[in-house]
Amino acid sequence: MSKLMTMRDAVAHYVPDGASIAAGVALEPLIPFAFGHELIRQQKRELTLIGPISDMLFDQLIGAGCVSRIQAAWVGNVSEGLGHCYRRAIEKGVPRSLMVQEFSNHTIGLALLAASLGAPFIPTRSLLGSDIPRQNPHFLLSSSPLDGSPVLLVPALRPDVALISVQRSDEQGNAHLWGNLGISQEAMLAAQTVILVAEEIVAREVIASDPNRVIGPSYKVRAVVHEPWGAHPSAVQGYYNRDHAMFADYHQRTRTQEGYRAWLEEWVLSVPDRAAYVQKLGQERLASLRVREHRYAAQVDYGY
Amino acid sequence: MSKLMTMRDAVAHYVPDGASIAAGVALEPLIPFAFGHELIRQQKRELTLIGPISDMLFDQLIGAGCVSRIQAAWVGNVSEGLGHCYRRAIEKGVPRSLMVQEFSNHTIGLALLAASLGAPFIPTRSLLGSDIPRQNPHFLLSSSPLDGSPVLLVPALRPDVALISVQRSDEQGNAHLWGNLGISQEAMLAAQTVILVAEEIVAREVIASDPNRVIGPSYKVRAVVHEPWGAHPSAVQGYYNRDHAMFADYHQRTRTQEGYRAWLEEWVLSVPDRAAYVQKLGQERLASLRVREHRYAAQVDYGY
Amino acid sequence: MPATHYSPRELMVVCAAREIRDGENVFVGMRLPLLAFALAKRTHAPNCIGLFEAGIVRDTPSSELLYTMGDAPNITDALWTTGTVTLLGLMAAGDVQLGFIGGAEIDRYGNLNTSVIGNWRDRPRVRLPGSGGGADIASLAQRLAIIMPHERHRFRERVDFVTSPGYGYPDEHGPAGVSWRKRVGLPRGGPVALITTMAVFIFDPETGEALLQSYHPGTSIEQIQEQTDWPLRLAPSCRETKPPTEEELRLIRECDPHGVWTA
Amino acid sequence: MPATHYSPRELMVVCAAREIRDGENVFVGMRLPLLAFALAKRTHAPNCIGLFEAGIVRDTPSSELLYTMGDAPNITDALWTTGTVTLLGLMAAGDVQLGFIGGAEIDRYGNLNTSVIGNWRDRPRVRLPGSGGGADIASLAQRLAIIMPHERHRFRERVDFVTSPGYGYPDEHGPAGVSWRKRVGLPRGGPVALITTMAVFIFDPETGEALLQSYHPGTSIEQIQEQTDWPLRLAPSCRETKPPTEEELRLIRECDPHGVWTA
Repeated sequence: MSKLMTMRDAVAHYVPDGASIAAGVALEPLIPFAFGHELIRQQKRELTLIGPISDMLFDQLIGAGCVSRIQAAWVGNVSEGLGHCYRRAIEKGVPRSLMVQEFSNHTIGLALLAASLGAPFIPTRSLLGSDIPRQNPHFLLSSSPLDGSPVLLVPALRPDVALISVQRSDEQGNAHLWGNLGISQEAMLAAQTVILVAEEIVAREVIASDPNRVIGPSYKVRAVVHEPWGAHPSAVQGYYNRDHAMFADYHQRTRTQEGYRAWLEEWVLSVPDRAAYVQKLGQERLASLRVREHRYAAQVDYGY
Repeated sequence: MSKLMTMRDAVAHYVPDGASIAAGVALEPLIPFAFGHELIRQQKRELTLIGPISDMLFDQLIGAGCVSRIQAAWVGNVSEGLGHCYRRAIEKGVPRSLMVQEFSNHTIGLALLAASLGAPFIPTRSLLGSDIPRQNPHFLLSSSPLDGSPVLLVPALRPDVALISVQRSDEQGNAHLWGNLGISQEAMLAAQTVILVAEEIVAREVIASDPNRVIGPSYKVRAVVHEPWGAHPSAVQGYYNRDHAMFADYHQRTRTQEGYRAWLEEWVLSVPDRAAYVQKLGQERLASLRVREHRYAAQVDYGY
Repeated sequence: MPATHYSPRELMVVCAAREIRDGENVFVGMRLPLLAFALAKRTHAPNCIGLFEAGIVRDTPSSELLYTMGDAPNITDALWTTGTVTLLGLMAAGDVQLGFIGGAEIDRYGNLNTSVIGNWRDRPRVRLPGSGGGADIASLAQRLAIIMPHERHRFRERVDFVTSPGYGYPDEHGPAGVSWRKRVGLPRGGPVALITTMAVFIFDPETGEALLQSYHPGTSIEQIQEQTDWPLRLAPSCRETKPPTEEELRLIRECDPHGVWTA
Repeated sequence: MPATHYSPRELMVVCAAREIRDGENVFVGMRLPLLAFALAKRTHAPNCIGLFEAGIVRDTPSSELLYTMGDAPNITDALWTTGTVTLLGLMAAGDVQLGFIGGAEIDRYGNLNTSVIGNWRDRPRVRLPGSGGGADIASLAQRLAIIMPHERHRFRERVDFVTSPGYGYPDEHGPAGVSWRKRVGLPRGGPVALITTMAVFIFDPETGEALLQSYHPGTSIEQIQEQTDWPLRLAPSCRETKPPTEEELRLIRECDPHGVWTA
């Protein structure tokens, strides 16, 4: 029973307005820009975005007015700095105001981990003394029943949807992820619904040949989207490198709301899907980003 | 700086009497029998053994009088049933009495996970209504500060030593483990000291070619022991199969304390080290256990 | 066509397989449940998924008979091989519809003992291996099926030690049953079937009591009562257990041709 | 031999490298600390280990300049690539001796703000990106080194929002400093160095206050005071910052030949 579908269909079927979505969970690589751009084209509204460091994707979705709430550790542009759309939303309510619940990378991961373990919360000593727990009502300052010492309780966070980007998947959603993992597994296991985006679709036997490399159980996956270059301009280990220039260009052009609208028109609204986006990038740019040197993992024998 | 040493030296240097030791943490495969037998030969005493299902190894150590406390989910012989030495120790105090703190597979894993996260405890709904939390003072029945519902708090457990068995390691303790993982990673990350036992020693480049397959940080490893067949009669995926007959034979012969002593003399005390043990097994037996069909994992490219 | 020659354990495998519904995530134990999973998969539940506490998820039965769940053939063709905590965590989160366990002792409320017989505070009469993952499965699976040999010393009015909670006991706060599980904080679950060498029981969720649902061909309610240390209550529909079909037996024997688990 | 021509950022890299001791596990951030790690590794601390919150452990610097810690070259030759929670968990457990972070604002007690300037409850003046892993590193590393451009609007008497806790503030229960960290429940740590474009500060663990330890060649205590919104306190040994050696500069420029981070 194949779960393959287009990004358009996956977003239309599995991302309702108002959904909470974990995305960009591998940190800087494997950011699902193709997914984000489709959310914008379908004018999804009132979304909650959940993530660790969120490099540029969250800023784009905020600028497009899709988002009402952020539960994340960082919103900006990792190699460039501030996120201008994020700033405009918070400082000026443009294009709309935003509720921010600030986390750190560890605590957003713990919140998803707790959900993945069916644990109501996980206690940590991180962020004690920080203002973050005062700002974010998701947290509860408490004391350990073991010795009375202060602890921060991080309640479980269960996203409606997790968008998991991988290198390769079979049609059922059994998938291999390698390189940076970030909080991909925690997000997948915590979510109600999983949408997988893969650079390559492969036979089930390829995945089953190395079950330790599988990122999570395919029974959670509702849609498998085959989307080559789906993470551009972020990197996919073994497939393509980060397009630093695109991050710099976005940063420059989106200093004003008008600049952002023009950028959006050029790279999202006037582009029907990722195939068209890839064509727009052009062969030369794609070639400059492709893997220059292959580095294969040492052989592993599962025989018996 | 190589950390290679013999099992004899690793046990002598890093396992003092009274130590708490996590072992057999991959569940049924990769059980460190070579390590256990060396503990017996060096007459280690007052050990605490920590583990999930512990297939036969814990029973052997208990029979030899090395153990004063068990913190585990299961002590016996997985394919055969009860552990006779365990029974004699608990029921008759032979060769000595034993304190048992009973866990389940999930809660022993959570206790190690909590330690690996620096969390004082992790709450769970498992074992509520079971007598295990009444028997084991490690647990604390409490209520969730979020909603007042009952929770079982599983405090962090930090073993003095974790014995981690792997297929291959470099001399610094960077190691690949595949197949069953069990709670190997949690144990390694939770422990103060890690002793690695590897079927093969390989170049650092082999390990670094696939960093996602590494089981944990080598900075925690104090000793790397190269011990081919070190997990026999348990299995090592890709190297050899489980020697079911040895488990059956042990079960039969150890029904009496005298039978156990004879078994111990034959397979442990009269055998100076694992190399001699392997020789004693004989070529025919070894051949019958070796991998018959290789099954290699699909290629993975870390290139860029 | 119902078969006429089969072992009690083969019938138990068939009864266990009947508890599996198509598309379910099933926490598979070793031995009989493993065969039940293989049987269900090839008959009425082709889309069920098997989970093993060693950290394994499979959608096909292993191609070879297993002695332990960690045997190498159980990794081959697995969909996912992860850590034990991760896998049991998914069960804690509610992802497992059905779990199988066994036990050394059971009582009328489906509470299981695999820890100690006799006084657990002092020197007990028999030290059993302990919970393993059993107590977790009994706590966390949406439904629990129990498989046991039916002998009077195992079927007790009250077990000496509750390793794996069933429906608890009546106490000053209320009855046993689903309400007891709620009281102690268990998130869901409870036994739905007790499959023995003689019979199949279901459970009354209100009182938590085991109800005799069917007696295996060749046994009688009287014989079952003799081997049960509590006064039997019968389910309204109590009748003889439906025997295996020839096809079911054929499939079981394909999986266990030498009768290692089913002889 | 001390060098004479170097950029302020090159000096900062050298100062940062001096905080790293041999054999330590260092939580490396991006940009300058990354260069400091590479420099320390090749000089006085050949056995230090670098950890990255993306989930990476390395014992060699990346062979190429990184724009983000998740860039592919940072995975190549890594000793371990795991999940973020696992890696930060090890820091929570105490495994990280030294962490580096930056910030938009800092105050005299080493508290850092990377979240909001202005009123965080209502519409703030500037929304900054947030903590990332910064607050975790500040909370959990054994020692913290902070790297910042030295500008008066960033060096404030009190930050608007404490993203990453330093030594807190004096309150009715006691002073700032190590005792404040104990009071709020932080397990260890606190800033030991603040490296700026103009100076290096250390911290008084008793009061939590930044003490001017050294001023960079070409600056003066007066100029530093001008760019600092609290009255400077000097460390007893306050003196000019030791400049980089030619060898140190050579190594830095090998790592960043085009001055991407150090120009």
